[in-house]
Amino acid sequence: MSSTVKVLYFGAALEMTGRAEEEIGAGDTASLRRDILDRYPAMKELTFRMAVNRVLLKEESLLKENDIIAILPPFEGG
Amino acid sequence: MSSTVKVLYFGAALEMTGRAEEEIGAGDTASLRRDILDRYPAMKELTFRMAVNRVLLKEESLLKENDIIAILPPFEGG
Amino acid sequence: MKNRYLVGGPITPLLISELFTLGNDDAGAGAVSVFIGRVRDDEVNGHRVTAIEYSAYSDMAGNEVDEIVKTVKAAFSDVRKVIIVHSTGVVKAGETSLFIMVTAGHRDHATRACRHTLEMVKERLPVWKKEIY
Amino acid sequence: MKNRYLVGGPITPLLISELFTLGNDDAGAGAVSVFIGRVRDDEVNGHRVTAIEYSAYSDMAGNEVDEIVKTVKAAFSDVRKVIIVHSTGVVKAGETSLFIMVTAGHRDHATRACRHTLEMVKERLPVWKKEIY
Repeated sequence: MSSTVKVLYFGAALEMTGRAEEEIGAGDTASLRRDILDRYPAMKELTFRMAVNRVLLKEESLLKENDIIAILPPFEGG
Repeated sequence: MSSTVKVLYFGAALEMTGRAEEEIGAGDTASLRRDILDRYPAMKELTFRMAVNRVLLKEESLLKENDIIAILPPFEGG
Repeated sequence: MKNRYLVGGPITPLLISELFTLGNDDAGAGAVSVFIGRVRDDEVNGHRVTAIEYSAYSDMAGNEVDEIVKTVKAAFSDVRKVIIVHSTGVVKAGETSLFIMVTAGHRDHATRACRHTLEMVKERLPVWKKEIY
Repeated sequence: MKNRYLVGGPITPLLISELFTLGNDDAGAGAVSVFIGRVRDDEVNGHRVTAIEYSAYSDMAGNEVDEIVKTVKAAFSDVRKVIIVHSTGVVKAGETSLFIMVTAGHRDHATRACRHTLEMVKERLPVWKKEIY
């Protein structure tokens, strides 16, 4: 079962995708990750984590309609 | 041989002696220390170091005319 | 709440002065430890950095800052206040992009907690940078 | 030279702002670590401290500060600037009596050198205090 989620791209991910956000249909975080790498092969070079609804993802999980998924390259603050 | 030196009292030493400075005749730092404890027996309760001409004393040494000796209780800055 | 810990552009000397006063009302805080991070004019591949443009996931940053503050206060019992501010947008070389202030009763927890906060900010704050030459 | 590192009365917010600017001309100093010591309103034997009166051997303090700065710079090679200011005279509870600022290229030496400077100040600066109730 697939839900439409909002995906946000930050840092190098934003530069590689050329977009800050888009909507994608996905059933869980693992399939979403595969879908994103299919759309933007350059991102295979990038280490990134995901946050679901502002919380850092610790293990793959199911997605529901309107979830907000952030693609987070390594942080560089400070 | 005795020289006249200037002795400065700081912190608790100033409170115990009731004076900021005085001149004392002394040949070396060890005899000066004994002399001070004779004059101000209350200072036997006090741990203190000495500086000769602004440099912390590391070992007993001879004194010469007009040396400036500071009596330094434990530092409390910060 | 949103963007409370993020400011657009550099953290100015005026803002730093203001942030300092946040600890002034607490006469039990004998020790204040501050860390200020600035943009360095590094040379990278023969080019001099003139500025850094920071971006942040601001919706997430607030939560992370709250978690950092909670963790630091739990780890260092003498700590009284923890303040974290990070820049977004363009910050020129020599300007300040990060301000951390920790107040505590005594120096040991103030200095160690400030360093710990700094490491957690590096590790957890969702901020990215882009050098401008 | 004399009394260069000692100020009469509290280190005011204005002076702190001015001391901060001493590091501003160095765009290679990416990290600034500051420690501020304040008079605490402690209760001692049932009496509340309202102020501390500091005294110093000012003729010796300048030398000691120079030695501290030299030692810290030798121990932490990334350090660029070390500033130490201590109050003499009466400083009220809540007011600042000690300011230390260390600038460095990066955070590790800045924070460690600041703490090391603080410990050396406690150990070597010829300053004494007297609580006022």
